[in-house]
Amino acid sequence: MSQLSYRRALTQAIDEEMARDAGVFLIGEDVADSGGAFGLTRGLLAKYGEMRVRDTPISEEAIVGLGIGAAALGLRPIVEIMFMDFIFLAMDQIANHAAKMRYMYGGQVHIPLVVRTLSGGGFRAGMHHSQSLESVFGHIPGLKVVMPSDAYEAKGLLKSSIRDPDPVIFMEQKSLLGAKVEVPDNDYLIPLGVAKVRRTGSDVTIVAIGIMVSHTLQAAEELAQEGIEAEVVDARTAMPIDSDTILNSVKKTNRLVVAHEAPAPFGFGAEIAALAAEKALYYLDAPVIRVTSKFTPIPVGRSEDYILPGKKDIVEAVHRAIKGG
Amino acid sequence: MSQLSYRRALTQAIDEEMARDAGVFLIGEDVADSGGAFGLTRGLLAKYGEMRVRDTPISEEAIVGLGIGAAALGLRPIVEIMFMDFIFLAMDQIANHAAKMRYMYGGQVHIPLVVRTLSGGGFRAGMHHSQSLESVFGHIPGLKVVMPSDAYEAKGLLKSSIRDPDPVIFMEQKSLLGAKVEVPDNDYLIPLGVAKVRRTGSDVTIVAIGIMVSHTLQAAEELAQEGIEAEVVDARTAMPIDSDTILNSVKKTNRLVVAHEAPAPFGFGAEIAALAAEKALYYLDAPVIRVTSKFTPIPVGRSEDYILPGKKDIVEAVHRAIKGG
Amino acid sequence: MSEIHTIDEQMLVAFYRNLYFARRFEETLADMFRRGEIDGWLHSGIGQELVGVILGVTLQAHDYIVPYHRSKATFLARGVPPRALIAEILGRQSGICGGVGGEAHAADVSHGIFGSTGVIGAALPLALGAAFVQLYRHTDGIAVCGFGDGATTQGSFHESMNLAALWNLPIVFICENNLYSEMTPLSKEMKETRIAKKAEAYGMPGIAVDGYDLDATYTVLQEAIARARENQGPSLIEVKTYRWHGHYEGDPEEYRDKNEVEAWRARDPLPLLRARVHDQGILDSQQLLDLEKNFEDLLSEAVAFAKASPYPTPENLLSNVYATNTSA
Amino acid sequence: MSEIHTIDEQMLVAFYRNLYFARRFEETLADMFRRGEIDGWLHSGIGQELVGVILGVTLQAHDYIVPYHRSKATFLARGVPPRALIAEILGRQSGICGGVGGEAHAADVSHGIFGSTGVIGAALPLALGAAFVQLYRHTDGIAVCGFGDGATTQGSFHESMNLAALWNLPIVFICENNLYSEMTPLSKEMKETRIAKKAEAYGMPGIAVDGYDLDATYTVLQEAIARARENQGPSLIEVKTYRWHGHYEGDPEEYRDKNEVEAWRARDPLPLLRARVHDQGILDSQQLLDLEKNFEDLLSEAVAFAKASPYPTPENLLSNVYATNTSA
Ligand SMILES: Cc1ncc(C[n+]2csc(CCOP(=O)(O)OP(=O)(O)O)c2C)c(N)n1
Ligand SMILES: Cc1ncc(C[n+]2csc(CCOP(=O)(O)OP(=O)(O)O)c2C)c(N)n1
Ligand SMILES: [Mg+2]
Ligand SMILES: [Mg+2]
Repeated sequence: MSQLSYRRALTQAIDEEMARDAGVFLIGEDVADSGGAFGLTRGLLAKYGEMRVRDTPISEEAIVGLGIGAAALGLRPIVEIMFMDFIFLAMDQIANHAAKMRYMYGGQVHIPLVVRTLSGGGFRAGMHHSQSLESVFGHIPGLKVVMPSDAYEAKGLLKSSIRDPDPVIFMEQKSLLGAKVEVPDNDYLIPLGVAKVRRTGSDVTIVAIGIMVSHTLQAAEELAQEGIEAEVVDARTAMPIDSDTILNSVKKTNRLVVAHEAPAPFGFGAEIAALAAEKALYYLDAPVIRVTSKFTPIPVGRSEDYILPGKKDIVEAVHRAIKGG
Repeated sequence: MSQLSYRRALTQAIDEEMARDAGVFLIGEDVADSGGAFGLTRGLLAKYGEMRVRDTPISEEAIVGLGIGAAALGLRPIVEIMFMDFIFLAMDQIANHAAKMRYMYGGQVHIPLVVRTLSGGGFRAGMHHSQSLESVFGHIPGLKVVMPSDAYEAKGLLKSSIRDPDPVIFMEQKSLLGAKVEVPDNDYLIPLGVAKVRRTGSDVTIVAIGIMVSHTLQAAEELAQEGIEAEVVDARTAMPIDSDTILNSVKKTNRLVVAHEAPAPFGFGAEIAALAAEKALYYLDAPVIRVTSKFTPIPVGRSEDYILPGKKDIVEAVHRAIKGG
Repeated sequence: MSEIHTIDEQMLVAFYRNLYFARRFEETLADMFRRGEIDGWLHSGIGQELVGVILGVTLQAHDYIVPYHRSKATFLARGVPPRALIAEILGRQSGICGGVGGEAHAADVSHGIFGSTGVIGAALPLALGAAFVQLYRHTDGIAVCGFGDGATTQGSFHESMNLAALWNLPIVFICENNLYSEMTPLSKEMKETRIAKKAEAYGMPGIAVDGYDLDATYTVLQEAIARARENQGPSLIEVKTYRWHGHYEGDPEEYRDKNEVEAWRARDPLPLLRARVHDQGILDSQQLLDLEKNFEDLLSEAVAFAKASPYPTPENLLSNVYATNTSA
Repeated sequence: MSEIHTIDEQMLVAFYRNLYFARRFEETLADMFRRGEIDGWLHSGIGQELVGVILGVTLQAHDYIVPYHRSKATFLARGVPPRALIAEILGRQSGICGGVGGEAHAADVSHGIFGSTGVIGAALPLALGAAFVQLYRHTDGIAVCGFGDGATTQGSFHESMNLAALWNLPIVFICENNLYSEMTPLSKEMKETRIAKKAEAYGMPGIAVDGYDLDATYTVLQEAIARARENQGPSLIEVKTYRWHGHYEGDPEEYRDKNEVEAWRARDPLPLLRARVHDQGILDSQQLLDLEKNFEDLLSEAVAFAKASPYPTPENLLSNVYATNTSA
């Protein structure tokens, strides 16, 4: 057990899985020689060689397609898309092929593909380097979507994603790269589709995902000082959704706030609010509140701070939820 | 006023707008010489010539990009993507460029682009020719998403979409192509973002979109015979969402069912349910129920009938809503 | 292309058998479609069977084929049971994909066939994966990827050709250039219509061949396959061919001249090959008739089997979305 | 390329002024970045200014440029006010995009500059639109689209080149081949590294030129521009050039040899051009110094202006998502 950054936890997860399974390989732009645009894959080329760690041209569609084909035929590819915003270039391969291939071939193949990609704000690099697109992928049957909220989660979830038989969109939270927590040096897995109660509380449930989990935990501390005890659920995966854990918490606290970095319409919060309205309506004592980015593209520079949600927004949302609307 | 098919209403809308505005042009695969894979653009080449009605190679990304560029610089392109499933190939152009360009250039440009595309089931052609992707586009700030529910709607909404200064994803409902209703021969517009109450009722609100509107209207007739009066709201556009009309209806009937053809998670129903849970919670007497396709790719052939939702599912959902869960 | 490779007797018979059967298979399906016995669409490969036959017969069992979308001939020549292929096209449980994929999305991984898709152009990146797997596993297997002229204007064609050449993947790209993309003639798809020439942009050999000339096509394919197998790199083969039927069955075909269709039909490789097998004394008339009769029986049996097969059950239709038991 | 076009004195001065200023502009930004005065990233175009300068100076007002992503030189040479460009890069309200787009997404449609994007390769389809508008309106205007070597492996490159040639669009594609795509050398991007040659696949002329040779580059560009303007069709120009700084400011540059950088720096076209303007007696030393001094003042003023400008307000940041007053 040692303090490890999110960045290094990711490297460690890939490293361990590559050591464990000779079918795991990694391709992407600048992942090999230079160890990744953000150093996430440093050292892997030297350790595993050119067949298993490969730089690619800028051809998002082809490299994801290659990954799908290789996955269908028995390997375990990890394809890096440098920024999630560029994943749209591979959208047909992901949404029409990775997601549907197992189904359309009647179960003849698995697609144990991981598409790793940096998502969210934090680099202040604007609309083409900052998006969080979990709900776009969560809507497509056949895909799983993972958003680790700290280094511990990152390692355990990435290892599970690599071993998973289904295609996983793995969203690495840009603004967490440097953040450290205790991370076991050994092998451990965190199952996909199981949310985690990060803090118990009785007054309100806050379901958060990705980077919003840390903001939420901080908000919860602040709220506790006012005497409001929030239960914080880290959803971990946007698909599958662990509705049991979420609904049980809502049934206990009778209030629900959902926090994510993507914009509200058709977002993760919509789905969670809908779940509650469908399956826990009679338990809700107050309107469900969504804490999200504003419904705009993400501007460059410090302007992003205004558009993206933060601790303050969560605190305010809880106040509204407690007041009842 | 005459009985017109959905198909011909679309042709008429394009024709009238091309006659009205010399900046309107139409490109797509097989739209010119052969009048469209489904005859939707028949006659337009002869009338408007090769500069304004053009066949393209199979290059979805390039033709949408061309449309965005031309729109930004003052023309009014209509780009046809033969089946909505192929729109993923142009996803970067649509989601990163059409949607964001006005914002990222600080308002210097408009993007009066219409991407017309056939969506939904009905041809039994399987997972790559049947999807409804409104929520994927509705989630991206900057886009509008239109889903006309009959021929009258199709003409008025398409004309508005063509005149609209913003990029519009216009989803033509495949299974309605042959369906006829009364359609005025003259010029009329239906504003984007204004839902329409298609039937009034006091017992339950059913918000439906696209093809599900007709199923819903039929379901409502059936329900009326049991003495259940459903209010049917045709949402018309998945973005913008006319929350006033929807919420007013919910506040009146105190029950909400949402019906769409896409799968549930992160779908249109999630957003409407979330709206209700946020803004009309205290009016809800029963859980919100979503009527959607099953969460699978769409199989070929008649198997699609099992996966896609229909009248029966709506009737059942209303029964559940009336019973209160 | 160097000199023409000789086709031995055994292979000649195999080609004939498979070409004949593929043709009758296509005709049978077209008839069924006309009679309303097929849901959705049918895209006939009639007139274009030869390439698929050569590939199916000559490739090795551990090679992968990502099939050209009309190429039922490939499936059959690779040994996919006709009954299971028809059942798939009819959307029946006993189909090779359990009746869920249908004509456009049929695959049979046990016969090395995979990567079919309803999205034109999307097959090429998938095929890279198949070739990469061969490389990764140090096999001498290869991947073959078929597609039409229309696919060559997709971005995926470019990215895939580039990556295949750059990584020296063991793959053969086979473009069946039938002069049309749906209703659009080649001249409206691209200015440079010599598709084989496009390979130069990637540092890859590109060879055009008359797809109605068995010996030439066989030779070109064998050389490209050998190149890939010996790790000398990928190739692009442009096979000039023609579809006799419309883009889909029922296509009014207003966009082309009947004479053009007739000119190609007149060059049909099937009777030529039959005559050759006969004239070379490999099979006599009676043997040919027996063989053909056998195939008719096989076909009738396959159709009957498929028609009698049940449609997928709700349980079938809810399976295989995920490998794990995930529900949304 | 036919014979070298002569650059007249006036144009030579214009080139010098703009090249000098572009260089100083780049240097100033790099310094500011080092001092932490710029949020996000900075992608220096230092060493590659010449092409952008030639384009900015020689294109007509009604031509459109979709700029190469490092080409601040294009913006300046086209007349975009330096203060407004710096303000944009600093994310200020007074920037050309109101401070919302920033370096990577800056455009100034009033100066015919549009289509910049943070997505490599996405500019090309957008540029088709600009060329199409010229055709549609029967102007003699053209579109020019700049991009790097890295963009040529994107599907969008292929689709755009094909469509431009097929439709005979008035466009010039300019690939600034600086031998790297981020940290990846050309040889790992593509097997066929002669980018100009790729034009043949589209039936389009492709010409490579030394981007540090003013006369050669000028000539090649003028010919391609004239071709497009006279409706003779698009061209692809491969400009061989080099970036002196890292991919982004702060890049450790472990992937390349210092000597390679030095070799290119030694060929810097700026002092050569200065000497030429001087030696031809167009401007004397004092005039050159005055001019350079003026630019320093202009730059200081521009920086001061930008720094003093406010950031966008919440109201600004919520505007322009839609042209109509739509709220989600
Ligand atoms: C991405 C995409 N765009 C459009 C279509 C519709 N479509 C189906 S087949 C076809 C033509 C394909 O032409 P080609 O590749 O030459 O093959 P052919 O049908 O001639 O054998 C088109 C445009 C599609 N299936 N996928
Ligand atoms: C679609 C996409 N993929 C990856 C990136 C990350 N990226 C930014 S610049 C760059 C290299 C571009 O190389 P090139 O086109 O040669 O231009 P250069 O930077 O060398 O001028 C990459 C890979 C991106 N911006 N967009
Ligand atoms: Mg074809
Ligand atoms: Mg470069």
